[in-house]
This record gives sequence, structure tokens and C-alpha cells, in this order.
Amino acid sequence: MTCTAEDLVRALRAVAAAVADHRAELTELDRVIGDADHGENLRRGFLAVVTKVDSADLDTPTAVLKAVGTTLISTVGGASGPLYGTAFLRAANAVTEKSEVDGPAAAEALRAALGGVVARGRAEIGDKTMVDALSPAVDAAVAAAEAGGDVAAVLAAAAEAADRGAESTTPLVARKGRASYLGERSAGHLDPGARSTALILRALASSAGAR
Amino acid sequence: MTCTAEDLVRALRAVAAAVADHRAELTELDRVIGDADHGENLRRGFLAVVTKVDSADLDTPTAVLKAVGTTLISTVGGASGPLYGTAFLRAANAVTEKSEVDGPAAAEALRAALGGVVARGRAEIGDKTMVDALSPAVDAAVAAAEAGGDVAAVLAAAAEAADRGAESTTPLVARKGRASYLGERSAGHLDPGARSTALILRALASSAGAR
Amino acid sequence: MKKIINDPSTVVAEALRGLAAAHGDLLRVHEDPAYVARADAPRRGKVALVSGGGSGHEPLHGGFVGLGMLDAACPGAVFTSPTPDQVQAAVEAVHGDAGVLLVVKNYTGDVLNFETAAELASAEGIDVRTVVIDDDVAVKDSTYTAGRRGVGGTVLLEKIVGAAAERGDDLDACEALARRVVANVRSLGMALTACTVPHVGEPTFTLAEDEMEIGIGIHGEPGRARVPLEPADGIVRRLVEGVVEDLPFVEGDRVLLFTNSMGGTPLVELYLAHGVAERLLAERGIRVERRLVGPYVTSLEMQGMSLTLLRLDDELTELWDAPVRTPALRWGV
Amino acid sequence: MKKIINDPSTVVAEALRGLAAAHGDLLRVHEDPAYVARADAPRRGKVALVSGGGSGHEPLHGGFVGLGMLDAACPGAVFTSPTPDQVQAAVEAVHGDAGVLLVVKNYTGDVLNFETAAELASAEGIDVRTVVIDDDVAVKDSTYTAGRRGVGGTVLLEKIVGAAAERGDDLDACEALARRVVANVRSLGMALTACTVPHVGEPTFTLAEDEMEIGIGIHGEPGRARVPLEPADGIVRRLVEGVVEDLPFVEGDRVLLFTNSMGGTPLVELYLAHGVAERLLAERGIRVERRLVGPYVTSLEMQGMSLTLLRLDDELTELWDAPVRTPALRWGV
Ligand SMILES: Nc1ncnc2c1ncn2[C@@H]1O[C@H](COP(=O)(O)OP(=O)(O)O)[C@@H](O)[C@H]1O
Ligand SMILES: Nc1ncnc2c1ncn2[C@@H]1O[C@H](COP(=O)(O)OP(=O)(O)O)[C@@H](O)[C@H]1O
Ligand SMILES: [Mg+2]
Ligand SMILES: [Mg+2]
Ligand SMILES: [Mg+2]
Ligand SMILES: [Mg+2]
Repeated sequence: MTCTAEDLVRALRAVAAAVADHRAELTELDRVIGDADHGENLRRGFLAVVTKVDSADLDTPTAVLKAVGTTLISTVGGASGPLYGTAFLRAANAVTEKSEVDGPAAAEALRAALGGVVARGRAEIGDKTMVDALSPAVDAAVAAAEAGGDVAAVLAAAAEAADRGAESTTPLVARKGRASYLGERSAGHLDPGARSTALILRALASSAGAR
Repeated sequence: MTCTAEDLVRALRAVAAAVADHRAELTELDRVIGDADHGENLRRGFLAVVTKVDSADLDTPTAVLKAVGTTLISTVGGASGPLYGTAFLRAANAVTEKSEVDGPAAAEALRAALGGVVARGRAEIGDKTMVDALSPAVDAAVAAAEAGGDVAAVLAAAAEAADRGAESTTPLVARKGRASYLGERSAGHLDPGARSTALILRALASSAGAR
Repeated sequence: MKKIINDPSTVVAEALRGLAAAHGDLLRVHEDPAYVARADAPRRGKVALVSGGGSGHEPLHGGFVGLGMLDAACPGAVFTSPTPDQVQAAVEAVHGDAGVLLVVKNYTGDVLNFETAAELASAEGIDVRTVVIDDDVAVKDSTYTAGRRGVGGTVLLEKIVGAAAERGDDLDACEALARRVVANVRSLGMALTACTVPHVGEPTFTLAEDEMEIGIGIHGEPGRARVPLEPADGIVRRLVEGVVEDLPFVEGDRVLLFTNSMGGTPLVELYLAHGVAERLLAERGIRVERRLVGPYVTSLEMQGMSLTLLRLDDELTELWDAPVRTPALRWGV
Repeated sequence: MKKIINDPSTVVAEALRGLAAAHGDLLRVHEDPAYVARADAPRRGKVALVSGGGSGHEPLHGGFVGLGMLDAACPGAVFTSPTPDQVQAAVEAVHGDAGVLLVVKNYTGDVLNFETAAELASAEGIDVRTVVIDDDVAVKDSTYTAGRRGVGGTVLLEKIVGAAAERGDDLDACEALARRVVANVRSLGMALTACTVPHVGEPTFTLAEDEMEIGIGIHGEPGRARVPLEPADGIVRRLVEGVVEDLPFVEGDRVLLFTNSMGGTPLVELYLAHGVAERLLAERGIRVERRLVGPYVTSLEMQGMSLTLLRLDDELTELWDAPVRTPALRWGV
């Protein structure tokens, strides 16, 4: 099984729905160690993404991903906007010239996305950011692809690892982003960006698995 | 029994103590239908009065009362400052040339005080102001003096009538002062100025009666 | 009670010390009796404008002392009118032998205390006139009340008459102008929350999470009616209607629109409300030609707002535009 | 949540409409993407100063657009940095072929979004430089944090560099000057109460009736430490010590003291606190030569305050005194 531009658009609608459903949860996580806007930022961004991909005529995965990236950058704001935006732009680059994304390409796209987040945000694993969810997700995706997994399998593995990665941020002291201002007081709370990364990957995986 | 300058100073200390003791009550009454400063206004004013009459060499009742009036005017502020201040100044005028105040003179002083309040504030009985306490107090004082009462008896009668007069303000709709802004909503609440008038007269009466 | 203060009874005196330190170029603070005077007062031959009132409405009045506005301001205790000796001392300090105009907000306490001060100053041979401002349409003006309160319109009056005094108008002219402003200005306010007077320590009234108070006063006193909370459009419509229909302001009128915060309402909300007011006035064909937006007549930390409309003519507009240099209003100089 | 708004998602857009209506003589508002530009921009040959950040800090930044200060401001959603396309559009609208200086408060979101915008604008051939301001001493500046936040010092930087750009300094000079301000300015804030972001609907944190938060941020984020409430003397002493000992400011230093309200703190308290700060600085032999007191960098309706100190030299003083004409700061013109 692979993933076409059309599949991707469907998956993005699922992501937007998931983000909207979890808006209050993300906001609450961000309220505790940040500034309470992460849920609203992503809701606004993915609403714009859905409007964008529904209205534009995007017939390749790269075109869809690029539209997602630019839309997120121009609508989300905050730290997560440029980070997620860059992630999608890099993923778009990773799948140029493909009309369908297969397992290995999906893993490659995720690796590129992580590269974009790190290039922009310079966070390392353990800094209590979305990198703590995305980085293990990439490893799991690569392993699944190497094991011959299709897109659904690769994304499922990534989502699974991202969930665990997000959970792992709870005890950490933040060293990047707004939560770092809290110092030791940031420990004991889940990172909102790590949680949203896990949510997004889970929605992508479910959408792929449902086909 | 009559009342000398010295007796008057002692009585004013009793008034200051009574006002301080009832500061919270007066403030609360004023909070409901006014601006919550009546208790603090009078506490500040009578504290200054005590300081003033203790430090100055005031050897006649008129000198004491005049000092009280000017001190209240220059320290109380609000509506009650000029009203009580004028009341004491007029009372001072009423007892000029007396070295001691007897029953009839006390009644006369109270009548003059009421005249001052009405001249300044133009309130009538039933407007829900201090006049509703002071006016029946004057009537009772005059009656007691005519019946041959001494200062203690005259003030006791005045205090008694002022208490009832103050109570009578509860059902009224205010037509003067800040409470009038509330219109019908001012009904059902005791007027703070009427209450303080009753308090002041009660303290004066108790002080006179205790001798 | 959460406040940045040391002791309720010294709040005003300590704040005046800070005001003096912050604006020594514009004003001087006299401590006992307390008043704020223009740094360069007295100005010979100029009508002196003196106002005052309870504290807790800052920047009113001390923040409006300076060139083109007030010559002196007398701050009372929080929400308590000043005493006559403060006013008298201020008048004697700033009068420049061209007479003094007292600007008094219509509250029994203010009127009585300024009246007494005026008597005292007149006895000293100073020509003192008093103008009472009563622009609050929330209060029914009848013989059965103390009359309308003075609220937001006070700032506009002080600015406009201050400009007239600055350009050399005589006392008669200043007094007549002040009455013209009073005749043409109307206000209405509302509150979302109450405020806490330092020496009281708890809010002056309570409003439920879904209630607001319309026709609020600026002393934490309750207003005209308590109604369910509404969106900004509804709130501003109530204020606009109350103000416009009172004078009334009619199609074609040129006005100054003053959108005022009660203190605790953030600017982002205030500008939002101002935008709504501009729209509603435009719909009625009332032409907003000048604006003032900000926290200028406040009620401590109260959240809420008021709208003030002043009907303009060429002269009022010119005087509004004239230079002013005070802590809180400053332009043209 | 009690606010004068219609809908949380339109608060910023509606507020901008009100800002435009109120200050049409000084600025223009562009709606999509949202930015506020000087009415007379672009000014040929003048370095353009562009800033921005989350909304909810008003008058920062839109209230500082005008002569002698910002050429454009980009307002994000409440407490959310603006997006690169807003900044890019603003830069393109106001640049006058003498380069653009972006003033960015040090928050990850602001830095990333402005960085992206700078890349986009540079690609259009515009000489864009960025200066990041990080004056908040509450945050430990180390490789283990996102570094210090930009807070009150931002206003001083925008005023001073705005004056330099206005007098014709070139881009290199403006950039160097901005870095000099950053090197010499420090701030520390505290809160008595939290604020409520419109789309959240409840306070960002909670403080008990007897607690205060020291080292508060301006986005409703918690601060450095939660301690028992103190009198003003104690509060201000904490802020003065934190700021002074950081740079450090030493005896004989000439400084600008900026006493800022977080929004909900009334002026009477702010002036009181300012007076205390002046006294404490005098005790240390630090010479306060300029002051700014008021709500200039706010956090919606939060009650609290911050102190900012800027070490002055003759040039910084002259630039501070230079004319400015914006909605929120205005003098000399
Ligand atoms: N430097 C960084 N690198 C990677 N992720 C980051 C970085 N800084 C912040 N983040 C992520 O962004 C999330 C916050 O996003 P959001 O609340 O939308 O932005 P803001 O912090 O500007 O309000 C954090 O929970 C964290 O996961
Ligand atoms: N015109 C008036 N005549 C007589 N008494 C008045 C008048 N106006 C107000 N008062 C009295 O003053 C009291 C309020 O005093 P106070 O609270 O000290 O002043 P303020 O109303 O200025 O805050 C009222 O309760 C009322 O009894
Ligand atoms: Mg956030
Ligand atoms: Mg009162
Ligand atoms: Mg009062
Ligand atoms: Mg944010």
C-alpha cells in the first residue's frame, strides 16, 4: 500500500480533526509550562491547511506537503509554526518526483522533517520538545521500512514510538522553548509539542491504516 | 449638671473611640449604598480631632467645638466632612460666651448644628441622610431641656431619638448624596451618615451620663 | 486584597511622592495640605484652572497638571473628595491674579468641599468661580437625586478650558466655555468587575461571572442596572445609545469620541470597543472628528469602560488640538 | 471569563480596526496579513524599524508606531508571535531603501518567525538585520535555556533606535546602537494576579490571595518563584536588587528608570512603587536621570509591575529626549 496526494489530503483532514478534538488538552498542557496557546495555534493552522488543500489543485504528495508547510508557517505563529512548517517543507522535498509515497519514502520524509525541526530549533533529545517525540518516531519508521513495512506500517510504528517519546518528556527539565524559563519547575509535565507530534502521527497512521 | 470644656474634650475622646470601634460597620453600610469610605473618613477625622483638642489649649466649650469643626472640615473630606464640620462650627457659635453648657444650651447647640447641616446639604427629613437622625434628636433634646433636663438628660434623649431616626432610614429611597444614584435600589439599607450621627450622639450622652 | 502598597492610610501620600519624582519637569507636589501644582505656577495674568477629587481615578486629576491644562489638582483620600484647605492652598499657590476656575465633579462631597474652599479663597480677595460637571447619563437628573455625576467629560473639559486659559482667555470667557462643554458632553460607563478600596480590603460590590453593571460610577459604587454579560457589540451599543439619545446627538453632529478604560480593561479590548463605537456612530451619521482612547478616568483596578461624546464646534476643536504637556496628555509641544 | 470582546478568534483583528480608527493621523492598519505601519511610510532613505510580537501587550508594539519610533509593528494572535508573512509584508511596505532593522523579543517563536521573515525579505534584496532583545533577568541565561526573555527594555530600545533612524543614522549605526541598548538594559517583573487569554477562557495560572509571583513573564507564563505577598517596599526592593545586581548597575551610573504596569495595576499603585524605586536607587548612588511610568508592556489584565533600568550616556539620553509621536509615547513634536 502506498499513499497518493489524495490519500494525503484525506489524512490531513484527519490530522485537523484530531488537533481540533485535542485543542483543550494541548492548551492545558501549554498552560502549565508555557503560555496556553499551543492548542489554539495548531487548530488555527490545520484549519487553514484543510481549507488550503481543499481549494488548491495539488496532485502530487510533494505539492500537498509543501502547501501544508507554507500554510502552517503563515498561520500558526509561535515556536511550533516555523518548526512544523519547516518539517512539512523538508518532507515535501524528500518526496519530490514521487506520485505515491511508499514505506521507505514515508520514513525518509519523516527523517527529513526531523532534520528541519532540528535545523530551525536546535533542540536535542532530552530537551523536552517535539524532538523527543519525533526522533524516536523516525527511528521506528526507518526500522519498519527496512523490515519491508508499507506506509501504514511505517506510520503506525512512528506513531507508537512518538507516543512513548512524548510520555518520556514528563520527567524532563526543559532546555528549549518557553518551558525552559521554568527551570526545575518544568519537570513533571508532558511537553505540549511532543504531545501534538504524537497526535499528528497517530492521525496520519490511522488514516493510512483505515484504507 | 453642666458640661465644661474639659468635659467636652473627654466626650470627644469617647466619640473618637466609638467611631473607631464602628469603623467597619460604617464602611460596610456605605459600601452597600455608597462608596465604602464613611467609616474611614470619620475615623481619620476624629483621630485628628483628638490630636487637636489634646494639643491646643482650649478653655471654653465654644473653642473646643470650633476646633472640632475646623479639624473635621480639613481632614474628613467627602460629603460628611463639611456637613459634620459645619454642624460643630454652628454649635460652637451657639455656645459662645458660655464657660459651661447646661441642658438648654446643649439643645440649642444641637439645633444650630442641624441648621448648619441643612444649610450646607439642603436635605429634608425623609431624604435618607444624617438629617433623619439629627432632626428628631433636636426635637427630643429641646423637649428634654424644656422639661428641665440637664446636659446628660438632654443628650440621652437626643441619642435615643437619633437611634430611632437612623433606623427609620432603612426603608427610604435616598434623595440626597451618593446613595441617591441607586434610586429604588437604595431602599432596604440603613444610611451610614444617619447611623454615625446616632453613634456620635450616643457617645456624647454616655460620656455626660458617666460623670 | 492584592495591591502594591505599604499601608492603606499612606497610599495617596506615597503615590504623590512617586508622581513628583516621575514628573519633576512638569509639576510640583505639596505635601500638607496635599496638592499638585504646575512647575511654573503661578503664571501671572493667566486664569488658573484648579480641580481635584478623590484619588483612585488616576491619571485624573494630577496627571493633567501642566501646560495647557490644569494649574493644580487636589487629591483626596481614595474615592473621597479633598478637603477645603487643600483646595484653598492650591488656589493660593497657583492663582496669577486673573482669577481661578474650580472644576468640580458633581458629587455632594466634592461640591460641598470646593464650595467651602471657594468661600475661603474669595474671602482672601481672589476671584474664584466654580463650574460643576455632571455628564453621567446613568443617573436620573431630578430634584430627587444629587443630580448627575461628573465622569469622563471632566478630562475633555479640563483640556479644552485649559487651552483657553493658556491662550489668555479671561475668567468670564473660561467660565462660559466650561459651561458650554458641560452642556455638550455626555458619558455612560459599565463594569465587568468591582474594585477594592485599600482601606476596605474587599471589593465594593460583587458581580457574578455572567453579569455586568451598566451605569457604573467611578467610585466603586453600584450602577443603574445589573444585566447578563454581553458581547462587546451589545455592551458598546448600550453605551452609545445611552449617550447619544440623552443630549441627543443627531445626524450630522461633529463629535469627539472618548473611549475610556475603568483601569483594569486591557487596551486590546478598549481599542476593540472603540472600533465598535466608531461603527455605531457612523451608522447614525454622527461624525467622529477627534478621539481619545485609554485609561484616563479610572476606578482603581476595575474592569470596564465608559464612552463620552462631546459635540464639537470649530472653537472646541481648535482648543482640543492646542498644545498640552502633562504627564498623561501631551501633544503639540 | 469577563472581557469586552465578541469572539476570541477575532479579538486582534477587531482591536486593530479600533486602533486604525483612533489613530488614523499616525498610522495605517493592513488587514491580511496584519501589520500596523506609519502613516507616512515608506520614508525614502531612512532606516525602517520593524517589530512585532504576540498581542495582549498593548500598547506594545502597535502603540509605538509613528515618528521617531517604529515604522511598522506586526501583531500576532494573543501571546503568539506573528507569522513570517506578516513581517515580510510589513518590511516590504515600509522599507525606504536604507535597510530594515527587525526588533525581536527573545522568545523561540518570535526568533524563528522573524528569522524566516528575514530570509524571505533578504531574498527580495532588502538589507534586513535583526536585533534580539533579552533584558529579563528572571531567566537564567545559559545554554540550557532559551535564554532571557525580551520585556520592558523593548520600549526603550524602540524609542532610542527609532530616534536614531529618524535623525538619519544608517543601518550599521542603528544596529550597533540597538545592541548597545541591549547590553545596557535589564528588567524584572512580578505579578499579583494572572491574566486570561481570550481563547483559553480561564487564568493561565493561579495565585493564592497571599501569594505573588516574582520573575513573571509577559505571556501569562509563571515566573521564577512564588513567594508570600509583601508590602510595596519589599516588592520593589526585590525588583531593584534583581535588576541592579545583574548588569550590575553601580554607584554613579546615570540611568533611565522605567516603572511598568502589567496592565491591571492602577496608576496610584504604580506611582507609589516608582517612588520607592527612586528612593532605593538613590540609596545606592544610582542617578535616575530619565523616567517612564505607566502601562507600556502589559500582559492583558494582569496585576503586577516590572522595573527596567537602562544605563544612560549622553547619546542615549539625547535620543531618548528626541521627538516622538506615536499613540502611546509622544513628546517634543
Ligand atoms: N527550540 C525548539 N525545538 C523544538 N521544539 C521546540 C522548540 N521550542 C519549542 N518547541 C516546541 O514547541 C512547543 C510550543 O509550541 P507553541 O505553544 O505553539 O509555541 P510558543 O512556545 O511560542 O507559545 C513546545 O511544547 C515544544 O515542543
Ligand atoms: N445633602 C446631604 N445632606 C445631609 N447629609 C448628607 C447629604 N449627602 C450625604 N449626606 C450624608 O453623608 C453620608 C455619606 O458620607 P461619606 O460617605 O463620608 O461621604 P461621601 O458620600 O462623599 O462618600 C450619607 O450617608 C448621608 O447621611
Ligand atoms: Mg505556547
Ligand atoms: Mg461614602
Ligand atoms: Mg466618598
Ligand atoms: Mg505562544
